[in-house]
Amino acid sequence: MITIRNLSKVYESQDKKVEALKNINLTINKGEIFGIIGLSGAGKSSLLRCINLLETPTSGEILINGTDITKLRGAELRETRKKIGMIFQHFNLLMNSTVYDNVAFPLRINRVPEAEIEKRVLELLEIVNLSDKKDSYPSQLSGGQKQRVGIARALANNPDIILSDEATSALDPTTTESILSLLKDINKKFGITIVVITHEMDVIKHLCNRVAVIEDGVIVEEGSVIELISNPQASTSKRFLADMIAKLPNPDLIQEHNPTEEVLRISFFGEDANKPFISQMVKQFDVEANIIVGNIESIQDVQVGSLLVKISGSKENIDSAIDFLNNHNLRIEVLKNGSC
Amino acid sequence: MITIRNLSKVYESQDKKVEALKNINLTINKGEIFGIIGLSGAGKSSLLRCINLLETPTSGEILINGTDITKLRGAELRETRKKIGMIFQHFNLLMNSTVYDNVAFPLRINRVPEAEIEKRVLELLEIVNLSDKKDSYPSQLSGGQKQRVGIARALANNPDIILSDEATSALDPTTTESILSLLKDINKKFGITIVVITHEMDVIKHLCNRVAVIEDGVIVEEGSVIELISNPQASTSKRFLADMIAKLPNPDLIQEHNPTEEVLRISFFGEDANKPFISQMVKQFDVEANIIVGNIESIQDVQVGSLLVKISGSKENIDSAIDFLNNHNLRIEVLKNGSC
Amino acid sequence: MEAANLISYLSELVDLVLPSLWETLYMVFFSTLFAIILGLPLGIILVITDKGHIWEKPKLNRTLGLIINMARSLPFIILIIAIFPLSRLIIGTTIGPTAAIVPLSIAAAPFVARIIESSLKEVSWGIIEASISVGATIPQIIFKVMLPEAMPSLVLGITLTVINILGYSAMAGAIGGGGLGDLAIRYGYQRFQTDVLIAAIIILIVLVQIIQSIGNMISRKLDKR
Amino acid sequence: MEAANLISYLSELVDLVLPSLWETLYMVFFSTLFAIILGLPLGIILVITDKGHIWEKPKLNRTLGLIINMARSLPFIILIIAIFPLSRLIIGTTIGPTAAIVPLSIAAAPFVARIIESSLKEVSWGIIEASISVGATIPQIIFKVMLPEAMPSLVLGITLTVINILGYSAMAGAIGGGGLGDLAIRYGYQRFQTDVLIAAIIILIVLVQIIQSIGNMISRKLDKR
Amino acid sequence: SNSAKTTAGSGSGEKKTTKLVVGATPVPHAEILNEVVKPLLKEKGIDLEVKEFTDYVTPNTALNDKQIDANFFQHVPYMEDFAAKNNMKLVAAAKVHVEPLGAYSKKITSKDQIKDKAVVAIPNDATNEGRALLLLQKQGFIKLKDPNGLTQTPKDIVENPKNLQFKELEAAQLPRVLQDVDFAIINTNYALEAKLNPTKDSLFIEDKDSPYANVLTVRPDNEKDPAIQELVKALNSPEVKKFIEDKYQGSIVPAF
Ligand SMILES: Nc1ncnc2c1ncn2[C@@H]1O[C@H](COP(=O)(O)OP(=O)(O)OP(=O)(O)O)[C@@H](O)[C@H]1O
Ligand SMILES: Nc1ncnc2c1ncn2[C@@H]1O[C@H](COP(=O)(O)OP(=O)(O)OP(=O)(O)O)[C@@H](O)[C@H]1O
Ligand SMILES: [Mg+2]
Ligand SMILES: [Mg+2]
Repeated sequence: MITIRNLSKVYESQDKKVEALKNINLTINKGEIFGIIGLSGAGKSSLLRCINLLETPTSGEILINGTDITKLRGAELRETRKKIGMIFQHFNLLMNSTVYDNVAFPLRINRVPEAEIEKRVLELLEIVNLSDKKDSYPSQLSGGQKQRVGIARALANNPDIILSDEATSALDPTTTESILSLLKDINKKFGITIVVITHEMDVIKHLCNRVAVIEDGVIVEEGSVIELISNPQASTSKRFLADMIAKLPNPDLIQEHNPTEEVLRISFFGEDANKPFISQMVKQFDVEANIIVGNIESIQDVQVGSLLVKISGSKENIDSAIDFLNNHNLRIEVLKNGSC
Repeated sequence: MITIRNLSKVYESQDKKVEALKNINLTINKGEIFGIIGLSGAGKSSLLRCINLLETPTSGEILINGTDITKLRGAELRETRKKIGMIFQHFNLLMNSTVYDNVAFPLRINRVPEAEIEKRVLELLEIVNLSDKKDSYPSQLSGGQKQRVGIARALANNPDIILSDEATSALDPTTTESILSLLKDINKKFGITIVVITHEMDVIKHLCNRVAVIEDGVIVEEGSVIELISNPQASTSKRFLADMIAKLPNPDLIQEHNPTEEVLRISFFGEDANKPFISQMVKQFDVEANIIVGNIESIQDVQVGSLLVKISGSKENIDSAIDFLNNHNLRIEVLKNGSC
Repeated sequence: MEAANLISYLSELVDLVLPSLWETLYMVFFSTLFAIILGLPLGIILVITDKGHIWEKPKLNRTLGLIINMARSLPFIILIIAIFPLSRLIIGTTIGPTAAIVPLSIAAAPFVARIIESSLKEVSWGIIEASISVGATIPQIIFKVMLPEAMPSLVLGITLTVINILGYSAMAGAIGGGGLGDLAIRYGYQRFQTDVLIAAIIILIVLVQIIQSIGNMISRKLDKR
Repeated sequence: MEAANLISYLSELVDLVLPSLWETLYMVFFSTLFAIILGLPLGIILVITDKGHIWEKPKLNRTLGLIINMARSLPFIILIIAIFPLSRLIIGTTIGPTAAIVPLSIAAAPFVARIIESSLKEVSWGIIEASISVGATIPQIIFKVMLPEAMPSLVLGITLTVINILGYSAMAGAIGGGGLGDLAIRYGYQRFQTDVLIAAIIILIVLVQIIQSIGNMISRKLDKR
Repeated sequence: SNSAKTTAGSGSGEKKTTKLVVGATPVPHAEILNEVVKPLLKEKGIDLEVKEFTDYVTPNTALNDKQIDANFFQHVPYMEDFAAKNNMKLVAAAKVHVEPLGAYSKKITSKDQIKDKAVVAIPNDATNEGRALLLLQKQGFIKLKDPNGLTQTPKDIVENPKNLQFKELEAAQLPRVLQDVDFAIINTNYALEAKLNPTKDSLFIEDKDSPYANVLTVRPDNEKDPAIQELVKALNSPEVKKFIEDKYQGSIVPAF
C-alpha cells in the first residue's frame, strides 16, 4: 500500500519557484492499478518520481507498506527501490549497452546468477516482442522499441510496485494492448501494485481500478474509474472524457423550427444501458429513432454510453418519448441549433 | 507535392543489416494531411526522416515539388529544408537555451530581424500554451511541455511542409486537440502539407485526409481515411481499427440454445448509418433491440460505426429482422457463443 | 628576526615575487588566448570532418590529426628552438616573456584542439539533426548549436588548458620568460633558497585554485541540463 | 657516404635511439598506469561528491579540488624534488627511469582526475536516475553505469594523458630517466647533432600518432550512441 | 637590434647614458654583474641590464641576433664549439673566473675509496658532461676516445678499469641525489648552493689553470665598443676580484 501524506514539491531555480505538487494526499491500495491523469505540466511525473524518491519531496510523507520512505537511507532505501520498477517517460537506457544488457541491468545490480538472468531476460524480451533485437544498441532502435526495453527492464526484478510514466504513449495500439494485458496479468497473478500516468483514456478504461486527476499540482478528483466516467467533476476530468460524450458532427442535422424532428443526447450509465429503451420507445410512441453518433462501452463490466439520436414523429409523440426516456432515469439533453 | 519513388533504407552495423524501408512508393499531395501508421519498428520514423534527408536513402528518389532532393547539395538543400518543419519524436531541444531561444532558433538561422522574431515566438508560445515558461530551460519542463516547444519550433519558419513524428503522443487530450486544430488551421489557411506519424486513431480520424499503413518497411495499404476505416485490408490496419469494432464485453451475454435471443454485430459505413434502420426493424418485426456496446462516429462527415445489438423476439421475427438488415447493405455478423 | 629586518626581508621577497607574478599572468593570459585562437578551429574541424559528421572529410581529418600529433610530439624545449624563426618574425625577438608566448601558445594549441574535440563530440546528435533540419549552415551549426551546447564542458577544458599552460610557463625561463615557475626553479631549485621557492609555490597554488574555481563556477552557471 | 660507412652510421644511431625508445615506453606505460590508478578514483570522487550528485559531500569535494590544484601548481622540476623522499621510499633511489615514474605519475594524476571528472560529468543524469531507481549502490552506479557510459570519452581522455606524459617524460632526463625526449634535448639541442634530433623526433611523432590512432579507434568502437 | 644604445637626455646639460644588456646565468654571473659591475658602470654613465637565463643555448643565439650586447655564462671551449657549430662569430672579451668542477660524495671521503662498479652521477648537459669526463680522465679513472674532446659522453669511453657506472643527470639535481650514488661530479655553483664546500668537501677538483675560465662573450662588431670596453674593465677590476674572493670563499677563483 502506498500512502502519500501532505506531499509538496517545489522546484527552485535561481530566479523562480515552481510549485509542482501542492499538499497531495493519496492512498493507493495493494494490488490496485491506479491511474494518474492530468494536463501536460500538471505534476504527474513529479508525483510519480516522488514515490520512489527520485525527486526529494519538499515536504510530506510517502508511506510504502507503512514505512515512511522519506526517512529511509542507504541500504534500506535501496532495498525498497528494488521492489519498485519504474518505466521512464524518456526511457533512460544505457546507451553503450545492448538491449539484453539493459534488461539484465537490474538483475545484475541484484546479484542474480548469470544463468537465471539469461532465462529471465530472454523471457522478458519475448514478452515485449524484442527477441530479435537483443544484441542491438538503443541507438539502433525505434522509439517504441526503446520504450519496450524500458518496460522489460522495469519488470525484470519482479517488483511489488510498478511506476509507469506514459509507458505506452509511444506505442501503437497492438503493442499497447499486449503491454497492458501483460501488466494486467502480472497484477492479477502476483498482486502487484501498478501506478500509471497516461494520457490515453483507453489505458484508464481498460487497465485502471481507480484514478486520480491532478490539476496544477492539486488532486482535484479521485475515485473509481466508473465514478469518474459516470460523473466527472473537475474540468480536467471532463476534458479527458470529452471523447466519450457524443458530439454533433454537423450542425445542419438540427433543422430549426422543425417540430417533427428532435435531436437528443442520451447519456446512460450502468444498468440502464442494458435495457432496450430505444426499441421500446420506438414501439410505444410511434417515432423513428436514428443514432447519429454515439458510443456505448463496457468498462469493467459496466455499460457506459452517450448517444446522439434523432427522433422523428409527431410533436406529441416526440414529447411523450422524451418523457418516457426521462422516466428511465437516463440523462436527456434536447439539442438546439447552435449547441452541440 | 512529395513523391517518393523506390525508396529503400538499409541500416548497416558491424555485423548485421536492418532493412528498414523496402522499395517505398508514395505520393503526398500539396495541402494534404497525410498519416503514416504502423506498428512500433515498422519504419515510420525512417520514412519521415528520409523526406528531409536526415536519413540518407540507400536508394530511390524523393521529389519535393518535382525536385529530387537526394540530388541537392549545400545551399539548395538547406533552402528546401527551411521550408520543411520537423517535430521530432525525442524533441531534440537545445538544452542550454531557453524555451524562447529554442523557438527562435530556426528564425535566427534564417536571419529574421530580432523584432520580428520576438513577435513570432511570443505568438507561437501563446499557441502552444507555454508563454509562462518562455525563460525556462528544457530540463525544467515536463515531457509534454518539451514536446510543445518542439512543435512551436517546427512552425516558426512558416514551413510549406510539416513532418511530425508522434508530436502529440506525449500530450493529454486537451493539448492534443488544440495542437491538432492548430495544424488543421494552418493546413487550411496556408495550404501547407502535413505528414504525421501517429499511433492514435483519433489523430488519423480527425486530422488526416489520407493514410499509408507501413508494415515491416513495406507500404501495405494507402488511401483515404474513410476507405481505410470502412474496409481495412492489411492486418496492421485491422489492428489499428480494432478499437472501432464493437466487441462483446462479456461472453455470458450470449446464452446458448436460446432461440429467442440473438447477438448481432452490425457494421455500417456512409449513408446507411443515416437511416433509422434499428427503429424500423423494431417496428416492422416486433423484436426488441438492445445496444450492448457500439460506436458510431462521424469521420470527416461520414458516419461509420459498429454496434453489438441483442435482438429478442420470436425465432421467425428475428430471422426476418436479420434479413431486413442484410437487405439494407449493412454488414451483419451473428455472434455465436465463443466468438466475440 | 627583528621587526625591521623582517619587514625589509619581506619587502625584498615581494620585490622578487611580484614581477614574476606579472610575468606569469601576462604569459599565461596571452598564451591561453592564442592557444584557443589556434586550437579552437582545429578542434572544431577535427570533429566536423569526422566520419558521419556534418562535414565529412576523412583525408583532411587524418592530416589534421597528424599535424596535431606532430606538434604534440616535440619536447617543449625543442619546440621553443624549432619556432625561433617564427618568434623572431612575430615578436622581433626570441627572448623575454613576450617571446615565450609564441612557443607556449603553439605547444598548447594542439592540446586545446584535442580538449575541444572531445567536448564537442559529446553534443547530442539529435540536437545537431534538429539544426540540420531547419537548414542551418555548417558555421551556424558550429556557432549556434555545437559550441553553446558544449559550453559547460568547453569551459572546464579551457580551465584545464590554462593550468597546463601555467605549468609549461615554468619552462619559459629557458628563454628569459621569467614568471613564478622560473623563479621557483632559479631560486628554489638552482639556488636552494627555500623561502623564495615556498613563496612562489604558494602564489602558484592560489593562482591555480582561483583559475579552477572560476572555471567550475562558469561551467556550472552555463550548464542548464 | 659509402655503404659501409652508412651502415655503421645507422647502427650507431640505432644504438643511441633504441635504448631511449625503451626507456620512453617503459616510463610512459607505467606512469600512465599509476596516474590512472591514482587519478581515476580522484576524478570519480570529484564528480559524485559534487552538488546534487549521488554522494553529495561539499567539503570533501572542495578539499579534494584543492589538493588536486596544489599538485597541479608545482612546476614539474620542483615536483620532482619535492617527492624525492617518496621515490626513495618506493623505489629505493631517486634517479633512473624507474624513479622517474614516481614524479611522472604524480604529476599526471591530478590531470587524469580532471579529465575523468569532465568525462563523467557528461553522463546523462536520466541514466543515473534509472540505476538509482533499481536500487544500485554507489559503487554499482560508478562501475556499471557511469564508467561504461563515459567510456568512449574516457578513452580519449586517457589518450590525451598518455601523450601528455610522453611530453613530460622529456623532462625526466633531469633525473636520469633518459628517453627519447631527453635524447633529443641532449644530442639535438645541446650537442647540435641534428641527425639524432631528427631520429628521436620522428620516433616520437610515430609514437604519438600510434597512441592517438589506437585511442581514437577504441573510443569509436566503444561508442554506441 | 639593440647594440649599445645611446640615449640623449632631455635636458641639454645632462650626461649621456648608455644602456648595455647582458645575458647571464644566475650564480655567480648575475650576482657579480648586479652587485659589483652595475654600480661601477653607473659611475661611467652606463646603465647595465642583466637578463637571467637558465639555459645555455639561448644566451648565445640572443647575442648573435643582437638582442643582447654580451653574455656572461660560458667558458671558452663551449663558446668556440657553439660558434663553430652554429656558424657564429663570437669573441671572448674577458676572462673573469674559474668555477672548478669537483667530485663529491656522501659515502666516501677520499678518491681512493672509489670501488669497482661505483655509480657516478655526472651532469647531462653537453659541456659539463664532457668536462666531467675529462676530469675523470685526468684523475686516471677512464680513457676517452678523443683525449681533448669537449662534448663526449660515456659512450665515448674506451677504457674504464674501475667499471664506473655513469648516471647522467641535470646539473642542478646532482647535489640532491648524492645519497643515491657513490659520488657525483658537481659544478661549483650547485655545490655551493647545496652548502658543499668545494675546497673541503671535494674528493678531487679541477685546478685553477683549467681551460674552463668563464668569459664575457661579445660579437666582433661590438668588441671595440667603448661601453663594452668599460664593462671589460669593470669585470677585471679589483672590486670584482675582492667580491669573488670574499663571497665565494675560494670555491670560485678569479681568473685575472
Ligand atoms: N540507426 C539504426 N541502426 C540500425 N537499425 C535501426 C536504426 N534506426 C532504426 N533501426 C531499425 O529500423 C527499423 C525501423 O525503425 P523506425 O525508427 O523507422 O521505426 P518506427 O516505425 O518509427 O517505430 P516506432 O513507432 O517504435 O518509433 C526498426 O527495426 C529499428 O530497429
Ligand atoms: N527540474 C525542474 N525545474 C523546474 N521546474 C520543473 C522541473 N521539473 C518539472 N518542472 C515543472 O513542474 C511542473 C510539473 O511537471 P511534471 O513533469 O510533473 O508534469 P507532467 O504532469 O508529468 O507533464 P507531462 O504530461 O507534460 O509530462 C511543470 O510545470 C514543469 O515545468
Ligand atoms: Mg511527465
Ligand atoms: Mg519512430
